[in-house]
Amino acid sequence: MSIEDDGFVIRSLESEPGTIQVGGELDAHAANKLDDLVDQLLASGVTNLVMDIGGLTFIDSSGLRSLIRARKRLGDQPNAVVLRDPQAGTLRLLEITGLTEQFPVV
Amino acid sequence: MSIEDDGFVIRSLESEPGTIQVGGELDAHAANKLDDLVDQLLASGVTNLVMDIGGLTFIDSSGLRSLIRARKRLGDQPNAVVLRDPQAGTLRLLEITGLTEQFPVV
Amino acid sequence: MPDEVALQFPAAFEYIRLARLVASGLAAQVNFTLDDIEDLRIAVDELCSALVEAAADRSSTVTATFRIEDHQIHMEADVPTTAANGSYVIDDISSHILRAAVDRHELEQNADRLVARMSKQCLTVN
Amino acid sequence: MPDEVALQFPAAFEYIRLARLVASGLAAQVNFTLDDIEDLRIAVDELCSALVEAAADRSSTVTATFRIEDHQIHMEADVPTTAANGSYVIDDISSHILRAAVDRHELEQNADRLVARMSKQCLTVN
Ligand SMILES: Nc1ncnc2c1ncn2[C@@H]1O[C@H](COP(=O)(O)OP(=O)(O)O)[C@@H](O)[C@H]1O
Ligand SMILES: Nc1ncnc2c1ncn2[C@@H]1O[C@H](COP(=O)(O)OP(=O)(O)O)[C@@H](O)[C@H]1O
Repeated sequence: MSIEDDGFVIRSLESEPGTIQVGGELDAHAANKLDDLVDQLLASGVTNLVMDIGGLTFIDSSGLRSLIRARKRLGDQPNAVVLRDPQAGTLRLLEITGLTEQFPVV
Repeated sequence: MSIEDDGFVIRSLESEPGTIQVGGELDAHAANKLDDLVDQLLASGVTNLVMDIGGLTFIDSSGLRSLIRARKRLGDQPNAVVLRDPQAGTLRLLEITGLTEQFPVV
Repeated sequence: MPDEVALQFPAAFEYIRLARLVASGLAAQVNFTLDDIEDLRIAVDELCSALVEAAADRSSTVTATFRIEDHQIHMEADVPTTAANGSYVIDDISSHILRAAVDRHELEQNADRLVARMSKQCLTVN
Repeated sequence: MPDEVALQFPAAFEYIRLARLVASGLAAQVNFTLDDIEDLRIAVDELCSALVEAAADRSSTVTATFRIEDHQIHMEADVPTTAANGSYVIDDISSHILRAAVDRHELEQNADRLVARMSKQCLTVN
């Protein structure tokens, strides 16, 4: 599944179930779409999520809340939601908001 | 001399007197700066202008008027103002406005 | 009522790029093609430049309102100015560009303001 | 009076990127550094998102006004909404981001509208 827009792309990889590629700008509008995709994957039985965010150019508190929401739905286990390839801006935002511990980087 | 901005860059090349590099967006704001630079070069005795516009990403009627103005100041001779490396968008605009003949491409 | 987005800026040429930015941002959001976005950017630029040119000075405010309906984008923009300042006419060069870029455009001098309008039917990608 | 630029858009999340675009376009024009522009983009985004969240529905209009004075950029944004809709509070996450990104920010519920304000001192390049 893939949701695209001029501003962002959110795509679940067929080849790696549970991996979601998120690129572009993850603001409130895009975060709503991400929530929908996460719910679909959870309904299909996925128990861990890998967020492949190397292509993320912007993320705000709505984007972070969307990650927290996904983690909660997966029972808040330590590796419920892991981040692949986060860029400096994203790492800084996690740091500022005290969320670094909750989202291991792989 | 070089006038820069987030939107455009206008630069006269020391190594090639009479050559002006114009990059970015040549709108009315930038065209005013280009007029100033052209006047300086003319005052310094330049008799032909080469507009190196390979890096132009946008040009409007103000930009075209600035080229026409430069040509007039140089006595409207056929090679008064020549264009170096114009991109497709610029060529299309010259075509639409019937100015192709006035600005030879080198 | 369809959504409207409006930008207000001082009647000075350095702000016209913001009008181009908003127009192209809006058009990209509804997936108009790059060619249509490029045409839109230049038409918005030509009309807003005409308004800035016609304004008494930079303390006047240009208001540009964009509206998307189906596959059409409309802009209506204005600036306070009276015909006494000389009724504004678009020159041939700008006219040729506008005719090539959009389906309809006009400038209308009202009692106290100059109004520019344009509409363009656009294609979408995806 | 310093120049002001204002953007009006429907209270819907898909338009917030236009507010980011205008803020960064304006800041780039006065040569603010990329770091400052990035901070500004996120602060504008956080505050405008709060206003959209607080609005009754997308028929409400958000107005964001930007002003640059010396090396400071200010935004004042508002949306019509009453405290009866629940007075809006910025959560911890957004609060942390705003404190890191800008020098001052506030949300103020008036009788008929929620107002957001922010100011940031910026460095320039060149
Ligand atoms: N010159 C104009 N610029 C922008 N919008 C316009 C203009 N003229 C009309 N509109 C708007 O465009 C829509 C279609 O108008 P209409 O006159 O039926 O256009 P047409 O018949 O050429 O497609 C209407 O919503 C109207 O408000
Ligand atoms: N929260 C705010 N957001 C945006 N602009 C503001 C805010 N508070 C004040 N201003 C504007 O900023 C300028 C400086 O205000 P001032 O209260 O003297 O700030 P400070 O003393 O913190 O530098 C004034 O022009 C004022 O209108």
